[in-house]
Parts: sequence; C-alpha cells; structure tokens
Amino acid sequence: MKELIFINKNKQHLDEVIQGIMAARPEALRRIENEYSYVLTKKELFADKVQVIVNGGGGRGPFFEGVVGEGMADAMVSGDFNCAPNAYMLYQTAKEIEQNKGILFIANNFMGDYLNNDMAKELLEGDGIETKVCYASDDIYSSRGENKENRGGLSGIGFIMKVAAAASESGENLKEVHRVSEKVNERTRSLSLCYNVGKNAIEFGNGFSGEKPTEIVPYEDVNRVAEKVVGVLMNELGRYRSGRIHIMVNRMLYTSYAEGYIMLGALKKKLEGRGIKTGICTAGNYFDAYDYNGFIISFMAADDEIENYTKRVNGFDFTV
Amino acid sequence: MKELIFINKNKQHLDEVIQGIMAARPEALRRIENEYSYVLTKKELFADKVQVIVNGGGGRGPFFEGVVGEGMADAMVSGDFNCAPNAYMLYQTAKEIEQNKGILFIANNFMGDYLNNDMAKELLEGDGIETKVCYASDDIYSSRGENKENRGGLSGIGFIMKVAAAASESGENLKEVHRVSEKVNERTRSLSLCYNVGKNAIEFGNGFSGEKPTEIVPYEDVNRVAEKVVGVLMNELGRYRSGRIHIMVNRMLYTSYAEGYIMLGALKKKLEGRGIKTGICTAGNYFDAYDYNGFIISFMAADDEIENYTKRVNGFDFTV
Amino acid sequence: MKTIHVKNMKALLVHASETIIENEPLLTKIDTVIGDGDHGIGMKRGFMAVKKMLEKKEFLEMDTLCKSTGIELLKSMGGASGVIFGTMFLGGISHMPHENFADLNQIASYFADGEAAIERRGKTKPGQKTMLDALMPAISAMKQVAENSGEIRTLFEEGYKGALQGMEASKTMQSRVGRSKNFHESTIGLPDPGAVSTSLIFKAFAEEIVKCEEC
Amino acid sequence: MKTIHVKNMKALLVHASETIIENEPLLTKIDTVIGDGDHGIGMKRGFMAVKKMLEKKEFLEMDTLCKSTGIELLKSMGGASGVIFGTMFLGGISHMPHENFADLNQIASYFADGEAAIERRGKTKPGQKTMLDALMPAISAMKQVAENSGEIRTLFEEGYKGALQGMEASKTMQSRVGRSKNFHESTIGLPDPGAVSTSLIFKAFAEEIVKCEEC
Ligand SMILES: Nc1ncnc2c1ncn2[C@@H]1O[C@H](COP(=O)(O)OP(=O)(O)O)[C@@H](O)[C@H]1O
Ligand SMILES: Nc1ncnc2c1ncn2[C@@H]1O[C@H](COP(=O)(O)OP(=O)(O)O)[C@@H](O)[C@H]1O
Ligand SMILES: [Mg+2]
Ligand SMILES: [Mg+2]
Ligand SMILES: [Mg+2]
Ligand SMILES: [Mg+2]
Repeated sequence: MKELIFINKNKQHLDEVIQGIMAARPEALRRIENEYSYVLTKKELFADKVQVIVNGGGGRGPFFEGVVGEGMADAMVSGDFNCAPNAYMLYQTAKEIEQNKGILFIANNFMGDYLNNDMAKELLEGDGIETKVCYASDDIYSSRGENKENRGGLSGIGFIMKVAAAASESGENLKEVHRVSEKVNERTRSLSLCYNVGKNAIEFGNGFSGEKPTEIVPYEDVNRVAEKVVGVLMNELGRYRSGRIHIMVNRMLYTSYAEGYIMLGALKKKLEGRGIKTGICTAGNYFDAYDYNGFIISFMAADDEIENYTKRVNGFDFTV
Repeated sequence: MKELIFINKNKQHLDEVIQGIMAARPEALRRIENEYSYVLTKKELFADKVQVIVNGGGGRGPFFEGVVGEGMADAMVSGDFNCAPNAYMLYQTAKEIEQNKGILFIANNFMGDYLNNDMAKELLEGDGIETKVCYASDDIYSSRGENKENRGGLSGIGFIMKVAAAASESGENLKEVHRVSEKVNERTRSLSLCYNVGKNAIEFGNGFSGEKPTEIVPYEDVNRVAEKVVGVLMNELGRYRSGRIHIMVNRMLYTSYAEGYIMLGALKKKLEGRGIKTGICTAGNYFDAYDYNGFIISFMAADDEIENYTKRVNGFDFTV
Repeated sequence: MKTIHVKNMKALLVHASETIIENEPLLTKIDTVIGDGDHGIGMKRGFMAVKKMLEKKEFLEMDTLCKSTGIELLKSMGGASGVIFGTMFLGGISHMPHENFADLNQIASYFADGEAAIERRGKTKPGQKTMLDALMPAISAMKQVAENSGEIRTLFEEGYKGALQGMEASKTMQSRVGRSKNFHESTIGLPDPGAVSTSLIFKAFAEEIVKCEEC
Repeated sequence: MKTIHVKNMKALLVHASETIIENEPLLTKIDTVIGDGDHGIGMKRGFMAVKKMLEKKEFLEMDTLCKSTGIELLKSMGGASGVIFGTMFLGGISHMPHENFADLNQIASYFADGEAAIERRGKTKPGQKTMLDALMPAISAMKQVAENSGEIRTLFEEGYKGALQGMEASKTMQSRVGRSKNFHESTIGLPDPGAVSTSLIFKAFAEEIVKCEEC
C-alpha cells in the first residue's frame, strides 16, 4: 500500500482519522478511546434492538471508519492497518452498547478477523450476552475453486451491513438478523479488477496485499470489461442468479467518480440486456485498499425477503 | 488532466456518466437529453419556490454531476470537459423547471461561465422570467491581489449551493435567495495545495489547468500544513474572521479518505487553538479537478443569518 | 462585384467551418499551454454543427443565413467562445438585409456591430489578448475597403490581412481576460487561441471568395 | 535445576519481548512477501506491552505471570497472531502452579496445552505452515527432556532446537491457512512469519536461561 502523505510523523494515523471523523460528526458519533483499537459508536443507540458491530483491519476507509450511522452499523471497531482489531476491544465495545437483544458482529472472512470475533463471542457468551458473527466471503478470486466459506471478503460486506441494520431496526431478534445477514452473504459475489498501465491490460483477482491476479486480459473498453464481469459474477451466483441483482461499484484510489458511474451504467445495461432485473445500483468509494486504477464490483442477488430490508442508505460519506 | 481509463472509445463519456448516475437514482432524478450538454433535474420539483440551477464545465465530478438532490440543487447543467455549458441549454433547463418564482443560477466565476449565464439570464428575462446569477469566487490564488470579484471558483461553491437550497426551500423570494448566496460567497475563501513528490514540497495555488503555484514550501507534516492554511485563509477572510468557520476539505484524486479526515481534524484543532469557533466540518471528494495528492480547503465564515440556512446535507455521494 | 450573393456567403461559411474543423489540433495546442485546452474542441464542435446545418438548409436571405450560423454556434458550443463567436455572427444582424445579397457597407457594419456586441457582453476591449485583437483590425480593414467602395473580394482579402496582423500582434500581449490571464507573463509569445480562430475564419473567407462565380 | 523460579521465568519473558521487538523488521519483511505485512508490527506492539507490564509489576506466582503475559498480548495485538500468541500463553494456564516456581512437566504441559488450544481456536494442525510448525517440535523436545527428567536449562535449550528445526521445515511447506494461503506455491521457500516469531521466543528463552542464577 502506497504510503500516506498527509499524516503527522510518529503519530497514530488511524487515531487522527477517527479524530477527524469526530470533528465532522460530533452530534452523531461517540468515540471509545483506548490504546489499541479505533472504536466509534452511534451517539444515541436504538434501545431494544440487536446491536450491529462491524469490524476489520484498519485501512484508508471509508470501510470501516465511516460505516457507523443511521441504517448502517451501530458501532465499528478497527485495528491497525491490515490488522484485525483485538478480541478484547470487540468484547468491550459490545458490552458497552448491548441492549439485552444480543450482538451481531460483521467482519470480512479473514483468519485474523475470524479468530478475534470468535474469541469475543466466547467472552460475551461467558457473560450471558447472546452473540453471533457473520463473515463476509464475497471475493470470488480469493480461493481456487474452494467453498464460499473459505473465501475472503471485499466490499460486498456493505450489503450485509445495511440489511442487518434494517432487520435489526425492524425489531427482528438476533437469530433472524443473523440468518438474513448470512443469506445476503450467501448471495453476494465480488471481484477486483485492476488496470495495468504497462500492459494495457485488466488484471482480475489481484489481492490487496499483493496476491497475484488470476487472469489478465487485454483492455479494450468499459463495455467489454462490463460484459466479462457480468458473465463471471452471474456464473458465480449459480442458483441465485434469478434474484434481483443489486450492483455496487467500488472505485479504487486512482479511479474517478466519473469512471465509477460509467462502469455502473455499463453493468446495468449488460444485465438488463440479458433480461436480468436489477435492484439498487451504487457507485462509490467504499473499500479503499488498492493502489490501482480499477474497481471492486459486487453483485447481490436479492430475494423478496432481502428486498424488504434493502433501501438506499445515504451514509455520511457514501451511498450504499 | 490525466486521461480517463474506464471509458468507451468514441463515445461521449460525460453522457455515459449521466446515464450511470440515472442508473443509481432513477427515482430521484430526471435527465433532459440534448445533444450538447448534460442536464439533470430533480424528478419532483418543489412547487412555488425559486429554482436553483448549478452549472459549470464538465469534469470528473461529483461537482456538478452529483449535486442535484434534497437540500442541494434543483437542476444541474454541465458542458463538455472544462467547458461551460451553453447559454441555450441553461435557458431551456430553466424554462422547463421554473415555478413562477424565478431562477437562481450558481456557477464558478470563470469567463465562459459568466458569459453563458449572463446570456441565459438575458434570454429568460426576455421571456419574463426573473433571473439572478451568483458566481463563486473563492479561489484566493486565482488572481494576484485583485478584487474578490475577479477570482475564480473552487469547491467553495458547495457552501453556496446548500445555503441557496435552504433559503429557497424556506420560501424566500429570488432577491433574498440571491442576497444570501452572495453573502456566502463574500465570506468564503479556498486554496489548493498539492504535494510535489520530487521536491517533497507543498505547492500552494496550482490551478487545475496547469497554472503555476504561487508559493512552494518544504513539506513537513499535516499539522504544519494546517497551521499555514489556517493563517492564510483567516487572513484572507479579513473582516469576516469573527464568523463561525465552516470547513470543507476537498480531497484531490490521489488523496485517500483517511488523509482527508486527518487534515480536517488538524484544521479544526488549529482554529480552536486560536479561539475561533467552528461550524460544520466536512471532508470529501467534491471537485475532482486535480491530478495530485493534495486538497482544496475552503473556509466559510457564517453569521447568524447564514447559520439559519446551514445544516449538514447528505448528498448521494458526499456530505456537505 | 460590389455585393455578395447569399449562396456565396454560404460557401464562405462552409469553408470557414471546414478550416476551423481541420485546425482543431492547433487550437487545442495553444489553449492547452495558456488556457484550459478546450478551445479547439469547442470550436470544432460549433463549426461542425454549423456545417451540418448549412448543408441541410437552403437560404434565400442574408440575415437568416447569418442568424442561423450564430444561433447554431450558441447552441452547440458553450465555453467562452460559444457566446463570443455566436455574438460575432449575431451582434450585427440588424445590418444584414432580408435579401439574397448584401453590399460592402452592410458586411462591414455587420461585423463591426458584432465586435461591439462582444465588447459589451465580454466587458473587454481590444488589447487584452482576445479574439477582438484579430477581429478589430479585420473590421478596420473591411471598413476602409467599403469606404473606398472597392470590390467585395478585396473586402474579404483585406479583412483577412487585418485579422492575421492582429493575431500576430496578440502574441506580444499579456492576457488580461479569461482563464489565460492566470498564466500571466507566460502568455506573452503565444497568440490568443480565439484570435487564431478569428484569423482562420477570415482566411477561409478570403480563400473562398476568389472561387465564387460573380465575384 | 529441575524447576524454574518465577523471577527467572519473568527474565525469560522480558528477553523474549526484547528479541521480538528487535526483530520486527525481519518479521515484517517475511509477512510482506507472503502475507499482508503486519505481523512484525503486531508482534512488536504486543511484546512492547508485555515488556512494559513486566517491568511495572511484581509477580509471586507462575500462573499470574503467564496469564498476565497472555492477556496483555490479547489486549494489545489484534490480527491473527494476537489471538494465536495470546492463546499460546493462556491455553495451558491450568498447568501453571499458583506458586513461585514450576517444574519440568508443568512447563512442558503448559506449552502443550497452549498448542492444543491454538489448534482448536484456529482450526489448524501442524503442517499447514503456521506457527504451530515451530511450536509443536519445541513441545515434543521439551516433553522428552521432562520425561527423562533433565535439567530445566536443557528443557529450554532443546525447546529452542525443536522450534528452530520446525521453523526451517516450514520453509518447504505451502501455506494452507490465513492470508498467506492466497500466495499459493510462492509461499514455498520462505518460512512462516509466525513460526519465525515462535523460534525467536524460544531462542530468547534458551539464551536467557543460561544466565539465570540457580539454573
Ligand atoms: N471576454 C471576452 N471577450 C472576448 N473574447 C473572449 C473573452 N473571453 C474569452 N474570449 C476568447 O475566447 C477564447 C477562449 O475560448 P475557449 O477556450 O473556448 O473558452 P474558455 O476560456 O471558456 O475555455 C480566448 O482565446 C479569447 O479569444
Ligand atoms: N489458524 C491459525 N493457526 C495457527 N497459526 C495461525 C493461524 N492463522 C495465522 N496463524 C499465524 O499467524 C501468522 C500471521 O500473523 P499476522 O500477520 O499477525 O496476522 P494476519 O494474518 O491477521 O495478518 C501466520 O504466520 C501464522 O503463523
Ligand atoms: Mg493482517
Ligand atoms: Mg473552458
Ligand atoms: Mg479554453
Ligand atoms: Mg499479517
């Protein structure tokens, strides 16, 4: 990852990011200060509801620093750069916000996240607090032909967050909120695609820690890329392909707003060209982990139950 | 400007951007198709209110493709890349949306924008439609010691938009909406700062068409840059410095979400350290015109009347 | 000949359109150095629209021809130059007769009032490194031919010479207007993009007028 | 000696902390090539916290010392290794006596049950290129010393030899677990970062034990 330029040397950058976010949203957010993680919660919690805590390794944002808010997470905990937050802070944050309805943790499916959420769950259950975890495993290229449950997560976690928020806000119990969250994960597929300038090619499946691409194809234009993306993701969706497809286009650092919407328009057109119904379509900057020109593209195949819980959420920094 | 990568060759990119935006917001926006400009309006217009039309040269967005919406513009018209939209489409758009309460155009203060808005105003007045224009002139480095009215505009136009929207929504007449918009402009100052990798220096006052910087200083850290920015902008605000300072941090293409909030936090702290009250603080990607690592930073010194009209607006793609 | 027929005026405008379209790269290049780089693209777009319109429509009167040209530029171009070049063809329209020909004085006055309209709209005068620095000397030269009641062909040829000289003179000026003014001293040495466009338009007029029957 | 005193165990842990802190660049480097590059930073942070805690507190019992160490790692680290190395010091805590010393068997069982707890938590076994590949042979070696009722010094020295061999062996493995598994075949040739950390911890134990009085 490209070094950040606008930082203060010898300071904890992520701590200063959180301070900046608090400067922007003092009336909505509360910070739980601690030495080893970065924690934000809603200032006013809905009483009597499952509390949703999104967590993951620290990054350049807005996932996960920017996800707390109406229709989104009740709290977020992030660790240092690329490093899952520790189980102890997950536990403490949950203790601080829980409302007797249980805790749902949502994290991307990486080993560190699994280990810490799993341990936090154990600690909470030891205190009699019902806890479940939903691990997002949308990254189709993160494992070679392995089961979905072995895959890592990308920006598809955004779909899970907002559905979990809507379900919990509508009063569903933990078991239900967890079930519908898992259902969304089950029906979400994402891929990363990066433009390689030197080769004038698109690399599919680059990992954000430098994992090699799975496939490299010569670059022609957006329409051709969109065609390929639609083919791959719809194929991956398998038996869920008849659902209504919600599209999320996540721009990488070097890719502009304009290009995000060009890609979104192209994807929607290709899907509709195949007679596939589309749902909520968004383009934005959600998960800023790649120093590339490119996108993470996520499709979620909603069924009627999921549709109930999906409405556009205007977060502070993005719409999802 | 760096060439866009994710486009379709031989197509009008900006047209495809608009199509993508329509894919994301079909329920909220309406497109007025035409051969030579890009026009979006609200799908449902407030009746009985001054209509606010923001316009300017096409760019990478979200200014101005993304500004139509609740609490923001009623319509936007953009021209080709860097090219003010033509007077005729401004006129036609106004004719299409006006509600007998007059039209306020808001544009950045460049010659092309002035000429086209001025001519559109004349055409509309010829049809008996009361029209006023507010030209944003926040860019302190765009003229050497000249009057504010000779300066160009940067992202400070975001403040004007939302205040004009709030004033018009609260039922004020055109004269009043225009007056308060001008007042916001009068009290807004912005500067651009770019990081030059080779020199490890910050360039102040680079123009987005390649205009040379006004000053180059060695780069140390965010706090030092923030100190300087606060000094320069507060000095430029002159007799308005006693107002409550609203901060808008606009990230340039290569600068991450995290760095935007680090900068915002640093600016707020510096201001408060000088005993200056701050208002709404935001960091985002508003005006994406610079291929740099850096920021456009805008301060608006609100008085009580302006405070009445400022609340945070969660746009679809940014919060302002 | 002391008059120009509407079908010849149309030929002049078609050739001017082609000349601008061809020279898009040159115009873009200059506006990139001391402006925002869009002048060539805008002019090309405007004159492609004009050319298309001219090829489609028949014109029987000078004023409708010239008005249509100006309006087409206004509708299609945008930018500073959309208004400026639109106004060049619209500002003096009252001098154009609703007839199938115009005389020397009418042509000269037409452009002179167009220039005056640009000054009003743009709040500028010649000398500030704009297209006016090519347009003004073109007009002065045309006026002189009209006063001496020369040939219509000479009127356009002298007009071009004036425009060319003016464009050359714009090189020595520092920009005081539009985006290019922010490039300060570094604008000296290069011609103003709009002045180049103006001289190209008059160049095309001069090239075409000699080919016209009855000229 | 057949036992280790709590103040010596503390010295071992302090030296292990220092060794990890010093080796942060090495750990970072390996995790950058076949992981996400955070292992060194996380381990350094964890063991800096441990060192600070150890320097501040007096310990009179083996179990409180080892428990505090594990909890400090859990609280400060995060990442996979936070839980994993925390569990290494916490999972076998029931074997540590609430006394100011522990014997050979207690030490060996303590680490053995820590290893088992990691297997459960992490759903892995040795052989998948993790820290277990260093920890497991260290434990086997320690167990043997305990069975033969050797010296406590030998226990740690043999433990280190086992860990080192295991770390070396991890080079030949392809990762099947954690982020590094996505680097597939290219993980072969490099050791697992967590295995390197583990061998460094046992190296520090072995280096320090010889300096302890009464050992
Ligand atoms: N106020 C004005 N009066 C006369 N000509 C002008 C004026 N402003 C700009 N121009 C002309 O327009 C040209 C720039 O056109 P163009 O690049 O299309 O517009 P923009 O400045 O909006 O990018 C300049 O070279 C100049 O000749
Ligand atoms: N499931 C597991 N079981 C045992 N050790 C593991 C497991 N997952 C990861 N590790 C160890 O943790 C190390 C990686 O630690 P670190 O880089 O800090 O965590 P992360 O993978 O979260 O970035 C690996 O080298 C490996 O030794
Ligand atoms: Mg990690
Ligand atoms: Mg322009
Ligand atoms: Mg230009
Ligand atoms: Mg790691």
